[in-house]
Amino acid sequence: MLENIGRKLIFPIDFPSQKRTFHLQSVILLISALFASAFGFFTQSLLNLLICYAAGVLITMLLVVPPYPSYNKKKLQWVKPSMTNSSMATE
Amino acid sequence: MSKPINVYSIPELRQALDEALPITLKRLNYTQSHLFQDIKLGLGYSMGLIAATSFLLDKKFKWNQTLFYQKLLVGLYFILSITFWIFNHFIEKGLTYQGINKKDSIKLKIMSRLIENNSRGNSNNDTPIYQIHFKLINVNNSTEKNNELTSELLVTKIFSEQGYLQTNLFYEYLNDQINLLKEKKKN
Amino acid sequence: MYSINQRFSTVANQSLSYGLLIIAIIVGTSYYQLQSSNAFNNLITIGNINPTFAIRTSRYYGSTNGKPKENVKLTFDLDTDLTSLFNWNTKQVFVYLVAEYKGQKHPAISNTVTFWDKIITTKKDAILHLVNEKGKYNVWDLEDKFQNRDLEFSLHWNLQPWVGPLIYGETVGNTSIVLTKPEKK
Amino acid sequence: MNLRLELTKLLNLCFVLSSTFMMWKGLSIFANSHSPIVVVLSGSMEPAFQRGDILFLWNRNVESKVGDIVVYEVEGKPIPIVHRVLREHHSEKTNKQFLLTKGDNNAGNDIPLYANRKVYLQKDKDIVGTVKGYFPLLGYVTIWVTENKYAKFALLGFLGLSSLLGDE
Repeated sequence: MLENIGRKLIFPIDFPSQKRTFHLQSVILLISALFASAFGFFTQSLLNLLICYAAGVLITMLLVVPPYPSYNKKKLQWVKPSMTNSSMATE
Repeated sequence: MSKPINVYSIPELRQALDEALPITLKRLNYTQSHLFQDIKLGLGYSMGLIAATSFLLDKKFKWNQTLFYQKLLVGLYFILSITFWIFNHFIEKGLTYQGINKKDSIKLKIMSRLIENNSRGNSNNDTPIYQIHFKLINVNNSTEKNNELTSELLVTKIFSEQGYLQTNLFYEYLNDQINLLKEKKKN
Repeated sequence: MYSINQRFSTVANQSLSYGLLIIAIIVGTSYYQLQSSNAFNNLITIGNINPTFAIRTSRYYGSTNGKPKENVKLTFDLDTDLTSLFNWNTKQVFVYLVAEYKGQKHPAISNTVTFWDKIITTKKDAILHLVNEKGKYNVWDLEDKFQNRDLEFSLHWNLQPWVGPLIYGETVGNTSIVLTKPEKK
Repeated sequence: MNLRLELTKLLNLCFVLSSTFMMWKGLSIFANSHSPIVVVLSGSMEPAFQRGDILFLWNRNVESKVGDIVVYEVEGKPIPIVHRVLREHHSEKTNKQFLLTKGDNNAGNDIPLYANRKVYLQKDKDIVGTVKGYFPLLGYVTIWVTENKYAKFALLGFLGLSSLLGDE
C-alpha cells in the first residue's frame, strides 16, 4: 500500500520540460546569486544578500518543483501491455 | 522485475534496461561472463573493508596510537578509488554485457547507453533512445573480422506507461538484432 | 528533473553550491576592502605605562605549591583608530595589548603575555582613546620574579568574520619599557 | 544469478558511507588533528562564537601565538574546549610551549579548568587544533539532534519516509 502511495507522489514531468526546467533553474539561481552578492556588497549588508538570495531560491522552487500541467503536455505514447506480457513481467 | 519504474526518469530507464539485458540474453542461450563485474565487486568491497578497518581502529584506539596505520589505510583507499575509476573509464568503457553462446561458439559484447534526446529531427525527438552496440566474436576463428552493429531502440517501444518493461518485446528485439548481425557476417 | 523529490533536491543542491560561490565572493571582497583601506597598517601610540607589583601565593595567580609569585598589573594610555577593520563581513574585532620579553635566568625562553583586551562589535566603538586605562590581567612569568624585564608592547587584532577565515593583524607603533618598581611615595 | 545484482546495489550504499568516512579521515590527516571540524557547544567565546557555529581546525603549526583561538582537550572531560591563547612561553632549545587560555566571555582564565592542578597547557600534548575558518549556525542541526529526543525521532522518521517514497 505504501508503495502505491509512493507511486502517486512521484509527479513526473515530460522530457522536454525536464530539460527546460533544469536550464531555467541554473540560470535563475546563478543570476540571483550574482545579483544578491552585488546588492549585498553595495549596501554592505549580509542580511540583504541573504534575503535576496533566499527570494531567488524560493522563486526557483516555485517555478521548477511543482508538476504544472504545462510541464506535462508532451507525454509520450508508450507501448500497451499485452496479456502475455503481464505474465512475463512477474517472471 | 516486478517493481515498476518511473518511465520519465532517465537513470531508472537505463538501470532497468541494463539489468534486463543479461536476463533476456540468457533466454537466447548466452552465458554471461561475470569477470568485469567480479573485478569491480572485489575492488569495491576491499575499499569497504579498508574503510571499516579504519573505522574500527578509530573507535578502539586513540588518534595518536594508530596515526601511521590510518595514513596507510587512507593512502590505500585513495589508490584503490583511482584504480576503480581507471577501470571504469578505460577498461570497461561502458561495456554492459559480455557473454558466450557455446552452441554457436560466438562471443558477444554489448556496450549500451541511454541517449536523452536525439537531435535527429522527426516526431520522435523527445523520446530517449537506448543505444546498443553489439560486437560478435567468433571463438574458433580469431583471425576472422569481428562483426559490429549499433542499433537504437526507442524506449517507448518496450516500456508501458505504468513502468513495466515488456520483456518479450525486448527479447524479440534483441533476437532480431543478433540475427541481423549473424546475417551480416555471412555475406 | 523526473520526480518531485528529485526536482526539489536538485534545486536545493544547486542553491547550496552557488551558496559556496557567494561565500567565496564575500570572503574575497571583504579581504580586498581590508587591503584597500590599509587596515593592516593602522597607527597606534602607547605610552604612560605604569606597572604595579604584588606577591601572590594562590594557584590562580600562577603559584605552584604555595611558592610566592610576583604578579604585575599595568595602567597605560592608548590611541588608535580601527574603523577600517569594519566591513560587511566583520562580526567582531578582538584587540589585545601584548608584551614580548625574554627569560631572565633562561634567555632562550621567549614569552608573550596579554595585559589587556577588548571586544569591539560596532564601527563607532572602534576608535580607541584610552587614558590611564587599567590593564585587565594580573600577569606572572614562568620565573618567580618579573621585575627589571625589557618588555616590548604592541597592539594586535583578530577579525572574526561572519563567514570565512579568521584574520589576524598588528598595528604599527611598538613601545619598549623596562619594568621597574615605582619608588614608594 | 541475482546475487551479483544485490551485491552491486549494496556496494553503492557502501561507497557512500566509506567515502564519506575516508574523506573525513583524509582531512584529519591533512590537518593533523583528530577532529578537524568541530561544533561550538558553549557560549564562553561569545560574541565571536555561538552555540552551533562550525569551526575548521588546523594543527600543523608547531607553536601557537597569543590571540590564536585553540581547541584543547582536558583529561577526563568528554567535551573539547574552544578558547583564546592569553599567554605563551616557549623555549628555542626544546620544542615545548606552555599556553594559558581564556574564554573571551569568561571573567577569569582557564586555570580552574585544567586537569591535575596544572597551571599551563602544553601545545604538543593538549591542543587539538587552531581555529582557522568559521561558518555560522550550521552545526545547530547536530546539537538539536543529540540533545532533543523528539528531534531524533523526527529525523529518523523523515529519513525512513523519504527512503520508502523516494527513488533510493
